[in-house]
Amino acid sequence: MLEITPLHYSLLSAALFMIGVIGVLVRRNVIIIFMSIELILNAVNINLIALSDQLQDLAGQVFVVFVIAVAAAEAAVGLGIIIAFYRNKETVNIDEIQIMRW
Amino acid sequence: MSNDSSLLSLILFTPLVGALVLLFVPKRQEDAIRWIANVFVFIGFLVSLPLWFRYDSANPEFQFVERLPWIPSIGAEYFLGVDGFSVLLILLTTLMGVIAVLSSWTAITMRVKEYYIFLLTLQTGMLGAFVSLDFLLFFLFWEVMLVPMYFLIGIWGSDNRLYSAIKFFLFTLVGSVVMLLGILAVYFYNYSVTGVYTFDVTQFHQLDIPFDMQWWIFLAFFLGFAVKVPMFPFHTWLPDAHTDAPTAGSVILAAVLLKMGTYGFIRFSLPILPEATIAFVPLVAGLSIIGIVYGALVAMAQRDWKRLVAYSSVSHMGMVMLGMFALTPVGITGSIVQQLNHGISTGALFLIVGIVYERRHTRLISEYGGLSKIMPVYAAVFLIMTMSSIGLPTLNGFIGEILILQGVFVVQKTWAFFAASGIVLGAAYMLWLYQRTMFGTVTNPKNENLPDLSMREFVTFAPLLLLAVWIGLYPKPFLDRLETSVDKVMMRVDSDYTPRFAAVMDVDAPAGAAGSPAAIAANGAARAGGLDETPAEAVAVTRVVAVNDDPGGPGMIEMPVRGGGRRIAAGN
Amino acid sequence: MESIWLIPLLPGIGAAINGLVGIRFFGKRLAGVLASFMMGWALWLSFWAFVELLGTEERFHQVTVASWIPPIPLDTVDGVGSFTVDWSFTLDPLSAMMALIVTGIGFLIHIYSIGYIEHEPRGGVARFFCYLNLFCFFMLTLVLGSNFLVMFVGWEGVGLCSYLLIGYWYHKQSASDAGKKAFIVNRIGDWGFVLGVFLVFFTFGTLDFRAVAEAASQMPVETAAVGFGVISAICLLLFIGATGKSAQIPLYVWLPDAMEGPTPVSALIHAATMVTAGVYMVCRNAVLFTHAPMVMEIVAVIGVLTALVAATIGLVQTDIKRVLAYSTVSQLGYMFLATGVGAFGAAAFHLMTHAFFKALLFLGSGAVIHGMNEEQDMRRMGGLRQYMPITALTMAIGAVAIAGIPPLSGFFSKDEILFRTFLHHGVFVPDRVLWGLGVVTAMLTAFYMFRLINMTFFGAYRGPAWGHGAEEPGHDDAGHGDDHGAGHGHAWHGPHEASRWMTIPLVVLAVGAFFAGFVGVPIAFEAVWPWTATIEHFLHPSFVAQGAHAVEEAHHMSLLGEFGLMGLSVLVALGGIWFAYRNYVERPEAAERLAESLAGPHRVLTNKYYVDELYDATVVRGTMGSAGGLWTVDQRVVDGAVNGTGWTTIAASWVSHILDKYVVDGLVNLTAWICGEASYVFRRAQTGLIQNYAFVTLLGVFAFVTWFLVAR
Amino acid sequence: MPAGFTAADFYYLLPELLLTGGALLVLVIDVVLPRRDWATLGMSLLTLSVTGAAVIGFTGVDTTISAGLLAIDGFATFFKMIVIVSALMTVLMSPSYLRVEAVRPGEYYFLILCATLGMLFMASGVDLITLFIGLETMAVSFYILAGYLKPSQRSNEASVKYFLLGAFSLGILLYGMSLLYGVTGTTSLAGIAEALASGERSLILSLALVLLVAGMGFKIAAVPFHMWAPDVYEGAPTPVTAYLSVASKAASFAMILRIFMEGLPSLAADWQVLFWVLAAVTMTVGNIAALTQSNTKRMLAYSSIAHAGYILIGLVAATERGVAAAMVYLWVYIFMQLGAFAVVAMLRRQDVIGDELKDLSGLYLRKPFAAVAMLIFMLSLGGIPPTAGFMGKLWLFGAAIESGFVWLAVIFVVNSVISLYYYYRVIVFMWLKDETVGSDIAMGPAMATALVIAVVGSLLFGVYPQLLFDHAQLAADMFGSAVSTTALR
Repeated sequence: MLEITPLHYSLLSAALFMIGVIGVLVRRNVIIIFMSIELILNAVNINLIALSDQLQDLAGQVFVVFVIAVAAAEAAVGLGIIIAFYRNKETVNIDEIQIMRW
Repeated sequence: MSNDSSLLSLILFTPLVGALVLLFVPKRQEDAIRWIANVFVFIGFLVSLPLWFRYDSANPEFQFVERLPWIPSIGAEYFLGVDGFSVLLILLTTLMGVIAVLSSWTAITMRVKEYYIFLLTLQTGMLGAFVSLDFLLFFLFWEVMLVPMYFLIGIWGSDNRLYSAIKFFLFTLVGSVVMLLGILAVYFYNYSVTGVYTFDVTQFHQLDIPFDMQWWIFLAFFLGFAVKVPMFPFHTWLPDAHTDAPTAGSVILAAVLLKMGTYGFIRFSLPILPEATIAFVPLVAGLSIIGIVYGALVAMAQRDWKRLVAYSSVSHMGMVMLGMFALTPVGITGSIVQQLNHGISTGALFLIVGIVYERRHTRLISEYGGLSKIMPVYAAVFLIMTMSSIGLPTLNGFIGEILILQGVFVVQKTWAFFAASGIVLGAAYMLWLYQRTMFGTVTNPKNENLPDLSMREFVTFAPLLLLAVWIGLYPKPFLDRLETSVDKVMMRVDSDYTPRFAAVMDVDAPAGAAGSPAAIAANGAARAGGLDETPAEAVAVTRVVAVNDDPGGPGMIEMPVRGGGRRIAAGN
Repeated sequence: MESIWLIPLLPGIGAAINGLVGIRFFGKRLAGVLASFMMGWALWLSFWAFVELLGTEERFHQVTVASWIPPIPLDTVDGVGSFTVDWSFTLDPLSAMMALIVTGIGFLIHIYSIGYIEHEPRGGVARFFCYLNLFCFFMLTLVLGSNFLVMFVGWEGVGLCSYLLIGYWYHKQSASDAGKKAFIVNRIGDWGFVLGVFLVFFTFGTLDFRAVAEAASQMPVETAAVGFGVISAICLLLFIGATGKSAQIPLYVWLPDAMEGPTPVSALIHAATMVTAGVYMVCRNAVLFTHAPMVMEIVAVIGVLTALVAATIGLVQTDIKRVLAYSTVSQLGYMFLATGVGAFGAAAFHLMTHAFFKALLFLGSGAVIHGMNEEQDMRRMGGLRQYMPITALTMAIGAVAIAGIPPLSGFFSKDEILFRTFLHHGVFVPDRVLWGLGVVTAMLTAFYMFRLINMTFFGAYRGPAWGHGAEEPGHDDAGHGDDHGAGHGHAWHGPHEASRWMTIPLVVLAVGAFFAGFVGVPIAFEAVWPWTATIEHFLHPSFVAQGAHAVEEAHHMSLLGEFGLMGLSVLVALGGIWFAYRNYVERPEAAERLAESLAGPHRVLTNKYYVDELYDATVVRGTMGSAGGLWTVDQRVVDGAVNGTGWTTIAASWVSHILDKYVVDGLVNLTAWICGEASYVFRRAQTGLIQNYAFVTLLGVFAFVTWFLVAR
Repeated sequence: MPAGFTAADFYYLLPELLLTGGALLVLVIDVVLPRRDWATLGMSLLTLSVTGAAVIGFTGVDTTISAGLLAIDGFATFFKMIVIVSALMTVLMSPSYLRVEAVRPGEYYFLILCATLGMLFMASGVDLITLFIGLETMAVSFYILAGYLKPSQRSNEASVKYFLLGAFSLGILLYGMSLLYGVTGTTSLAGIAEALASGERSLILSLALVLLVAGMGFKIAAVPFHMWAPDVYEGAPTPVTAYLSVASKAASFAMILRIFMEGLPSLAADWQVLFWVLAAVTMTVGNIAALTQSNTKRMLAYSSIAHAGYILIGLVAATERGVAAAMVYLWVYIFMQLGAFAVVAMLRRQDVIGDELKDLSGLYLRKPFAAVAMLIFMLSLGGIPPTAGFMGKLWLFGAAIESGFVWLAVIFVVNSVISLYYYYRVIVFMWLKDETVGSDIAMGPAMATALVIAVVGSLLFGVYPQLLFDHAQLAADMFGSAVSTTALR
């Protein structure tokens, strides 16, 4: 029977992190990109929880609570920003966000 | 020693106060602005005069010292003081300031207020560099100068002014920031040796920095100073800056700003980094000689009057550098005198160009010709200044050149051989210029009604003419004031050198240690007690030849010293 | 004697007054009189100084006025010396004589100038006298200065005045060109001179003439066996200076051009005084030079070659002043020949006599030019003796003197030189060669001088016709002296004698040229003239180091031999004169025919001036050919070389200019350009796309991680 | 780590509490007095002043509160003052700008104060969690502020960019923190330092280090994590840009210094190299990219990137002098950078956006004082004495040389010269060109006050920097050197 070690959690976390990163890099919809970022944050959370468990230290879990809270705040603000943007531009395609360059 | 505790500050800040006063004068009151600027700069000159009379040329210490804490946490101080070099250069600066401001009366018609503010600020910056004995303070003033000069060129310059101004600025800035690195290296080295954070230059003068480090620091300093001098191949900013600057800007640039570089060498590079200096002599001398010949040749090819004079500066400053790096007392003395001379004659030559430029708005030599007939006084002044520039005996240029070349000759004959060719080339391009502009018939109808020098214009030249003749005929007062300062530098670069003021040194000091900084300090302490008793002792002590009662330096001791002089470079 | 410093100062003051006040306010006459008065005063002082000097035992007096450069330690060959220079003046026989010459001749020329310059505008006159006085100031400083640097003050100063005076008519391109050329060529010499001075200090630790001489006398003579030592180097460098100042090969090219200046200037500066400064300087350093026999030989060779070449060129000149100019170069060559063979006394003697007769000749030519309304071409003169008898007579005396006909002054001095050359044993040059060349030159001298006299004063008048106011004299040969300023607009009334201001100096000089030689009668005449070699004995102390009062070595030769040599030189001179007489006065038509047959029909009488040229050619044949060739050489090669050098310099300067503009400065601008381009690249990287930005961020992370994994 | 809170904790939190209260009051006032712009402005200024006074009151205190989550020490005080002064100046330069843009100021001031609050926590946090909280409080406020001009597409876009990239970088940073937590078993910086004191290394640690550097590098806009900066700076409202470029950078530097100097000194050899490269690349790219910009705000953005590179030198040196140098520089930086942005903000009029270089043309004719002020800011940014910028650079130079990083110093030198070129372009437009565009420029009293503060600060600390140096030195001394000073070779 396979034992689930903290290493597995870490690998899961790393995989999730990479998925999130790739999502950020390749998706075109701003909302989905934002969700990819949430994935990254969740990767962090998994990592922290696993480590907290391994270290038998509560700080990691406290950290996770804060990360979740902040992620929620960010989600709120972020969606607001995206809506504001959408109102002006009528699109959430990331390739069209390039008035300012050079 | 008669030290007024705040004379130097007074000299330093008079122009700045003038600039501040001008800030509050309404822009439209142009004449009032002119008067105020002239008055302040003239007061600045007057307050600097006591330096000439009260400077004690027998005292090897820095004089008129002012010392206040400035940034204690890094050991920077408001530390002012002068020696022979700086006294002469300060006087040159204040005088040229008066002339530059006076010469701008009719030349500047737009943005008058800002113009004079910048000019006066510039004046303070330059004076500050000459009086600072704190390296950081020096650097501060050194950089401060750039900004007003940038504006003088950039706003009131001619055609290509933006390019020239930024070139001037960035070029000199590259050098000076690299120099700052060198300064900090010395600073930290001093800390590692003494455990004290200080930018005190007199303290740095006593350091024995390891050679490798000296080498690098010298390079850093060299870049900073050589750009300012300017030495070949760092000179290309100069013709542009000169050509496009307004007349007063060119005058100040040539007469004073370029001296910053050479002053930096003599004040910092030589005494702080003596071994590296000796190691770099061939390089510097080589570049100087190239500069002399190259500057002269390029000058000859110029069609632009001002540019020609600018290139002649390159040539002359090469001479100054060569004299300094001969590392002989005669060479160094000549080098300083030549700095004054260059200030006087090249400053005057720029004024001369400025006068016709103001009348005709062109600097092309081909536009002129036959001016002798129309403007005889002008032609006469130009002639005298040309002769001064090419080193005609009885005029100032000669004294400097002969001292430099003689000083160089005993070190390395081939250098003198090539450098002296500058004499021929100098005559060639200057006389050709003179011929093309002054002689011949008036071919250009626009020149026919040019007015001769006005009274005001003549007044700007009068002091320069006077000085040219004075230094040419009787340079002794100037040379006397340099004596102890030159000796102090020499003692650093040549450990066997016996200074002339050794005669008035402490009786107990052993002959070998006479040159050591400690001995100077001891001597300084002894002298602080009273000057009057020392000559008597001195006569008893060593080889005193004659007590000279020149009014410039009462009680000055002259003594031609004979002894084992060390040859600096490969002289035969 | 204490006030010898006043001697130079007086003309200096005169110059200052005329320069500062005179140009604005003085009348023509006042400016001239003031300047002349100052010169007269200086002459008076010189005279009394001379008398006082005769009264002293030591025959040496030095006055230090002030310290110029205070002592500064400086390394010399033996340890640390002290570089110091004083404003000090020396009166010794040599300088006393020179001071007398300069003030004396100078005074006369000042007076002459009052007449000569009176057509110039008012300010111009004052300017002229200002320059002239200034010149005398510098010349006297040069002569009286007791160290190298004070001498150099005068040395350069006279150069300046020469520049100013040659270019006096600065509106003329040729005049200002000539002035510039003179100054620059002189500067090339000065370059050698200052290096020599530096070496003097480095070697002896002093610049005082007397001290140097003393020190040098302690050193071994640098014969060929000893080798080319430091004294030889000094002498060679100093001599380079002398070739510039005294117009010797290869730096003589400026002098003929210098004739663009007003004639009194040519007389004073380019004949009597300034150009002899080189000779004076060599004499002044006689001790040094005698210690460098190899350099002496060079001096002698250069001297005699210059003498010969200049004389041959002088044969074909048609411009009256140019003939005299080449003659001056030639005579200076003689003087250098004399110094080169060690006859410093003879050199100084010839210098003095030359000053008299050459000044006379120049002033005479000035009177002619003046009388001919600024005509300088001898081909347009002829028969002038009837119009200007005093000028003709005095000039003839001058010509006889320079030709070396006894008992006029030139004979004695030139003969002394030739005699000493005859006796000289050279280092490299075979004996008698120098002498032989000298004799040939003597003959040429006599010929061209009498050619000048004959063409000018004898024969038929060939000049332009003159009317009574309306008719302007024809000037189809442009380039000579037409348009000398505003003062010459007056109508010309034919050749005429000059005013008293001008003739009186001529007469005085003629007297001088006649009798001056009697101070240096050869010893051979002891039987008939008890005061032989007076001047040489008088000058002798100046040529030896202090304390070395050994009697000059006797130059032994049989009386017969000595008289034989004298006879020969007189004969040669007479031969030259006869040749000139035969071809220019007696049978000009015959010579014309000769010319026709020899030179071919195409060169026959197309142009009457041209005929004269051809006439000359046919008469003097081979000499003519070589002379013409040399003239060409002078124009094309030597002068060409000078111009070529000038051209090369200018070319070099342009190359440097281009280099500066495109390479040195180019590098600077290139840096700026690179920064600008890089900036553009960085800007393009900023695409505005969020995912690109994120990607770059990740790239950075990966780069760092990789670096950490690989490198650490 | 004693459990529970004490009264002392709240006492030492006084500035933060005051600020929070004040911020809330601003919101209240905005609702109560809807058309009274001056009221919210006054309240914000009052709040900031009181907070500042409270911070100053804790000068000389050196303690840890809230169970080791926050430190009240000289370092924190120093950075808090930086943040508060910049907030003050930002508020002062805002009213006229907001009026032209026609937006409600109440929430704006509230958000500014919130961001300030976050920064105060960044300055005093000594635990990864507090630092993270502070960072996010600041960041979220800025996300909103950047997009505060709702009708403006540029503002929207800036906001979106900042938000997405910020969140992304936050992820990276957090991942690094989690790894660090895993290696050391604690989130407290002191604990981390203790755990790593043995000097053991692992791959995970290196990875954590790089991720931390990347995450923080994003906040200070270090190359290559800088890409967001120019776009966001250009698009955000000018006062926000000003505040963003100064205060957020200062607070981030405070955080970086805390983490690396206090938490990871044993890894100094590693991160010194990282930061060396980062510093060199950052200043070079920043300066060179700025050379050809024609938009003032964008140019200042690149300039701000370059300045981050300069300040990193202090970190590279990793000595007390280095830290002090970075602190000094950040302090003087607020005056010159905020001043420059204030002038740009002033140029915003109904008919002119005012952020192009050519909009500066002829400024000396219209507003001589503004032109002089801008001149001083540019000189100061370029590091020309006697301005404060020079003194800042001097310290950085000194730090680099003292620690033996001569080549970095040389790169620094070359960069400061390059930078002068584009600062001078600004001067050229202001002083050497005469054409003026658009309507007259108005300068309200608030703006004038902001400019005066900036000018005085830029000059005072250039001529007499002693006061500043003392404080910086004192604050930096608590770190000690992360490395032994390599004596000059």
